[in-house]
Amino acid sequence: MQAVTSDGGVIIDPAALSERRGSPWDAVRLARDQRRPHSIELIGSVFDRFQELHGDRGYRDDPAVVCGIGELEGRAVVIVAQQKGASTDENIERNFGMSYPEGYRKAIRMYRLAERFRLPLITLIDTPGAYPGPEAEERGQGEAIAKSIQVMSVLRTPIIAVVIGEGGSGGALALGVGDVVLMLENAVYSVITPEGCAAILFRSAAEAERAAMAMRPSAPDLLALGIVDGLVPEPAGGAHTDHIVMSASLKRALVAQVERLDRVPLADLLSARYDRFRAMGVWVDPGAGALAERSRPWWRRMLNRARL
Amino acid sequence: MQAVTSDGGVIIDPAALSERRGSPWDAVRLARDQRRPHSIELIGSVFDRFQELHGDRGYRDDPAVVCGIGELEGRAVVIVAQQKGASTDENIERNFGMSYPEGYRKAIRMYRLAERFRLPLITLIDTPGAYPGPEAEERGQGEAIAKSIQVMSVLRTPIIAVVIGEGGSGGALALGVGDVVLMLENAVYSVITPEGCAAILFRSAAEAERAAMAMRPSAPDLLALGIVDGLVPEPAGGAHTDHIVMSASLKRALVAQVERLDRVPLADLLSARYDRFRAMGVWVDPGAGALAERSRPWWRRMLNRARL
Amino acid sequence: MRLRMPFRRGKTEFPSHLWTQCPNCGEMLFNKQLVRNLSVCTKCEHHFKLGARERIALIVDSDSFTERDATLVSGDPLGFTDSKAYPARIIESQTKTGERDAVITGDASLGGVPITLAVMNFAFMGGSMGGVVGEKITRAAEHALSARRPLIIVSASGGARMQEGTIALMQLAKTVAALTRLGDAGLLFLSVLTDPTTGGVLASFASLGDIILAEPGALIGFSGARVTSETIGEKLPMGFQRAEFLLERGFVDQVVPRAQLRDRLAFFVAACRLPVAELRWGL
Amino acid sequence: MRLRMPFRRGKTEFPSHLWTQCPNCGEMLFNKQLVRNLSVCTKCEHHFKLGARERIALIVDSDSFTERDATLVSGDPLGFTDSKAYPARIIESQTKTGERDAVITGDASLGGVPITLAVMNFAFMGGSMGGVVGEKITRAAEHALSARRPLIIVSASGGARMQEGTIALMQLAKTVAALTRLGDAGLLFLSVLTDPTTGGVLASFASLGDIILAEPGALIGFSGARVTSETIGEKLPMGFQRAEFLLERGFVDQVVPRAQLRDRLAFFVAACRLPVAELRWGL
Ligand SMILES: [Zn+2]
Ligand SMILES: [Zn+2]
Repeated sequence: MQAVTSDGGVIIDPAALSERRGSPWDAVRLARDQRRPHSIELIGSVFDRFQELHGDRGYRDDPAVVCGIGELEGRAVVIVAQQKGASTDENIERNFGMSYPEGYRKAIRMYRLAERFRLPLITLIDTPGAYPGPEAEERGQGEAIAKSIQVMSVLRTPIIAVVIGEGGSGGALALGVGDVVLMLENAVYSVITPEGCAAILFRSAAEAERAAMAMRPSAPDLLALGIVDGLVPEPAGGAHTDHIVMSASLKRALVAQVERLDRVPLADLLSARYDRFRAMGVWVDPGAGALAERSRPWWRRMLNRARL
Repeated sequence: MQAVTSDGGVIIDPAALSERRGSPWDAVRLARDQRRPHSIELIGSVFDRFQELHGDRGYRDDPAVVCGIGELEGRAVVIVAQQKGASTDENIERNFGMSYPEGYRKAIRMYRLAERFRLPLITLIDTPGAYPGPEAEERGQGEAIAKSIQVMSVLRTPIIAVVIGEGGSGGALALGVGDVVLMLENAVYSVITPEGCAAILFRSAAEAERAAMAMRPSAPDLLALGIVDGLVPEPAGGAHTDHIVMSASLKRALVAQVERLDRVPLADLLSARYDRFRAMGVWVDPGAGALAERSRPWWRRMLNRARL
Repeated sequence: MRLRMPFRRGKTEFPSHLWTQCPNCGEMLFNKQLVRNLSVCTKCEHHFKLGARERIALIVDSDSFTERDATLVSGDPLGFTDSKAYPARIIESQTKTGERDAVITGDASLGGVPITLAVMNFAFMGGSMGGVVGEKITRAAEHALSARRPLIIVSASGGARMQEGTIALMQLAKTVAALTRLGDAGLLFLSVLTDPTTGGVLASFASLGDIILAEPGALIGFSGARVTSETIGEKLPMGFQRAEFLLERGFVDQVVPRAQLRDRLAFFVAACRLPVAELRWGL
Repeated sequence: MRLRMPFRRGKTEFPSHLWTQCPNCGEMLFNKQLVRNLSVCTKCEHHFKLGARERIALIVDSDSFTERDATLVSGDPLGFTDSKAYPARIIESQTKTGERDAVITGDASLGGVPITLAVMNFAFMGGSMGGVVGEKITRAAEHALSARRPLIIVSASGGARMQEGTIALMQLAKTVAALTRLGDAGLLFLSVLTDPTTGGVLASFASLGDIILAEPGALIGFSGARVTSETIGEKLPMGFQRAEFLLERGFVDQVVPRAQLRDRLAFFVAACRLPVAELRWGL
């Protein structure tokens, strides 16, 4: 936590991170470490008086998604989080953090609750991906993720998304359309699991390590690519070595971001959120006569404005 | 069809109906007559180029509810209808017109489609009630009906609801929150089936006839009570005796109502819809010092205004 | 129709016996102790039905409740008669319960926050919703809207009141419309489902809470379990239509033991308050 | 990165053989007749995959299509290499298909109504969505919004393009946000799902059509059937993830045979047009 930091201890300068990095595959293994603090534990230590809310009002309460209202330094917020287990039993109960469609539909209900009362929305992302079983397909896994992304993209309240462990594919992005998107320092966030990528592109799941190298899912890389806006520092040995320090670090980051976003007028917030994701993607347009420029990272503009 | 009529041949004066009435029980039997034209047939003859749309985007396409877009004299409208069968086979396929929650959720999706493109919404009601099976309960029959009522109550497009046969309980009202609510002359609309009422209050389902007498579910009674705004005339022997004449009568009524509602500004429409249902209910308030007055039937005010 | 009858307030569910047997575990419970335990069985935690006045006392800050629309009584729009005329049934229920109809509404404070409250009374004609319940709930919602207060409705109802026919059915639309305006203005609606909440009440306002709480073991369903069972010709699974079943199925946010209900409601009321500057019609 | 290569337009799926065997019924089909039948098997009505240019010709009024953003080509943000470097794969696909990436966008008219259209090309790297597809779809939606046109997207995709890593994943959010603005302004978005529509495309814009049509037999699902099958260790039921299955499950409005697609789209485009006076931002 000695790195260059902005408010709330969030690391926003990729350069400050160069000497701290292991390999992408180390990052994947660390992000999946079962000893890391998971959502329920973090919620318990970061928020006061958390009250869990249940159900999608349509089919089932999905235990892989934990939602509710809590207080962050006295400010009521809505929390939507993916829950992996810290044990095999809990993993079975929580389906290893893989939601069914009803999990995303529960999340959507909470988004709307946050919107109605202008409670800041905080999402904690930690999933290998959306559950790929046939029942999930039957109930519309694709539709549920799409709708969750859609509702977040125009939600009329501030959103802070944090990848706390494994951010797997569309199942993670369904909670990830934030005004600010943070990652814990050792979290990963990828379009497909390294194993999945390896199976398809490298013709062998055993090549997961090479796939991880190629996909660059680690937090420092994603900060450098502008996919995330900042990293939440972990204790020196990783989050699993000191849950208390990790919680304090996360809390400091969230408090700072909520305070910052609270100052942004809603219309600005929505247009900045649109611009944030609008700017993502790398392409060139020879027809337009010039290389398209990568737009300036969104968080820099946001930080500047919010500081005025 | 010799009765006093307003535009579109809709009967709005209960006095004009006195000599036309059978007993309430006759009305119930007639409304359930399997030979009556059902929704799909009426849709086919009233609307041009009907295209059915399917699915609730969450669980299942419910065949007891038929929805789509069609043209009414060249004007695109959204149609949401309950479908009973004209045969035993069709009744089994359509679950006797009794929807599951996903039927109401499909309806809600269509309401929102109508709203987005300001297409007038026309609902055709014909159901013994919402399906009372355990799977329907598990998927939230109560919630689905409540939500359907809610979405209709603030939907930003004109709504015309028509009870074409049996309007059974909350399962019917879920499609019944209209700016104008019509009934075919021999349709019924009740809070519970006469059989259900008899079983509870008269301690015997065999007393359904007495229960029907007591509940007054027939169209003329409901017109007199101000529950519905007008009756669509049926052929002399009843709708089942001449489907073609029946369709023409319904079409004339719908065309007239769509034209009328098209002239009402949206804000007025919404406040009139609120007032329409707000006025329903009979109570006295001795504490308020005077008998509460039944408010003037809503449709009279509406008709007067729209004619200006 | 002026009512002249001795209104008896504050009746409990266990007025005349020293002991009550728990219908769930069979334990014989000393009434005084049962009441002290909020009418919850001390052995198995079975939640007995609670009268509306007791419920209000349980929820709101003490002595903060002011009743509204207390004098509304039902009309008889259909001249309805089964084995008895509807007006006679009403008077019978009024005499039995000491209340004029199946819901009590009013203002109160909860954890110091001004709220509007509606509590249904199952003892009055099975908590059925006719014109009076519909009007009082609607007025409560409209009042909450104009006074910018959160609304709590505690439901206990067998459904719509058959004796008012299709007019009773229309109360579903009437109440829902009023509550929808409340919600669109950014005001909280907390729905509390108690034993039983069924039929037209579940199919209208009770299902539309921003947050829905239920009491342990409460029967909650659209169709009566008897009807459902007859429909499939089979016995229903254990716990079918109970609060815990609905929690699992995603229709209830929390199942809250009675002793924790006040604090839970107070938390949500305090948390879900739109900043005053943003109160408005429509989001 | 300037591209210099022979762009070959108008290639069909059956360029070099006189006969093609139907993978569904085994019938040997004469290619000329197959193309004349819109690449639908004359015996069993199996719908062969259709190239993007053929699809456009099939849908829009003849000669009405004007391509937009035709020159956009992909960057290589990660320096991605598997057995081959990503830029080399792109060039390979460009050479094979004669297209620059996996989607073609542009303006056209349909039944005389001006529309904007985006058609994906499965032949180009499995129709995968990277930065170019995301940008072109987003631009198409933004253009449709400013020009007040309905938008039709014909999907055919295996999902997000792995070679662009997490940036590819972000295209889901980017495209959805643009389409949501379109819808909030009261403009129609028709989504057409063709064989196959899976992964990140199904989990974003493809699922969000106001009306969703699918071609008969099209494979439509979030997870690959192989993954799903491995997850449960069992074989999947017949028809799993096919268009007809999704229709029954409520996720598709209609399954439309290819020969009827144009008329069907024209009907919806004509019907779902918000009166000009009411076009606005936000409902
Ligand atoms: Zn007990
Ligand atoms: Zn074939």
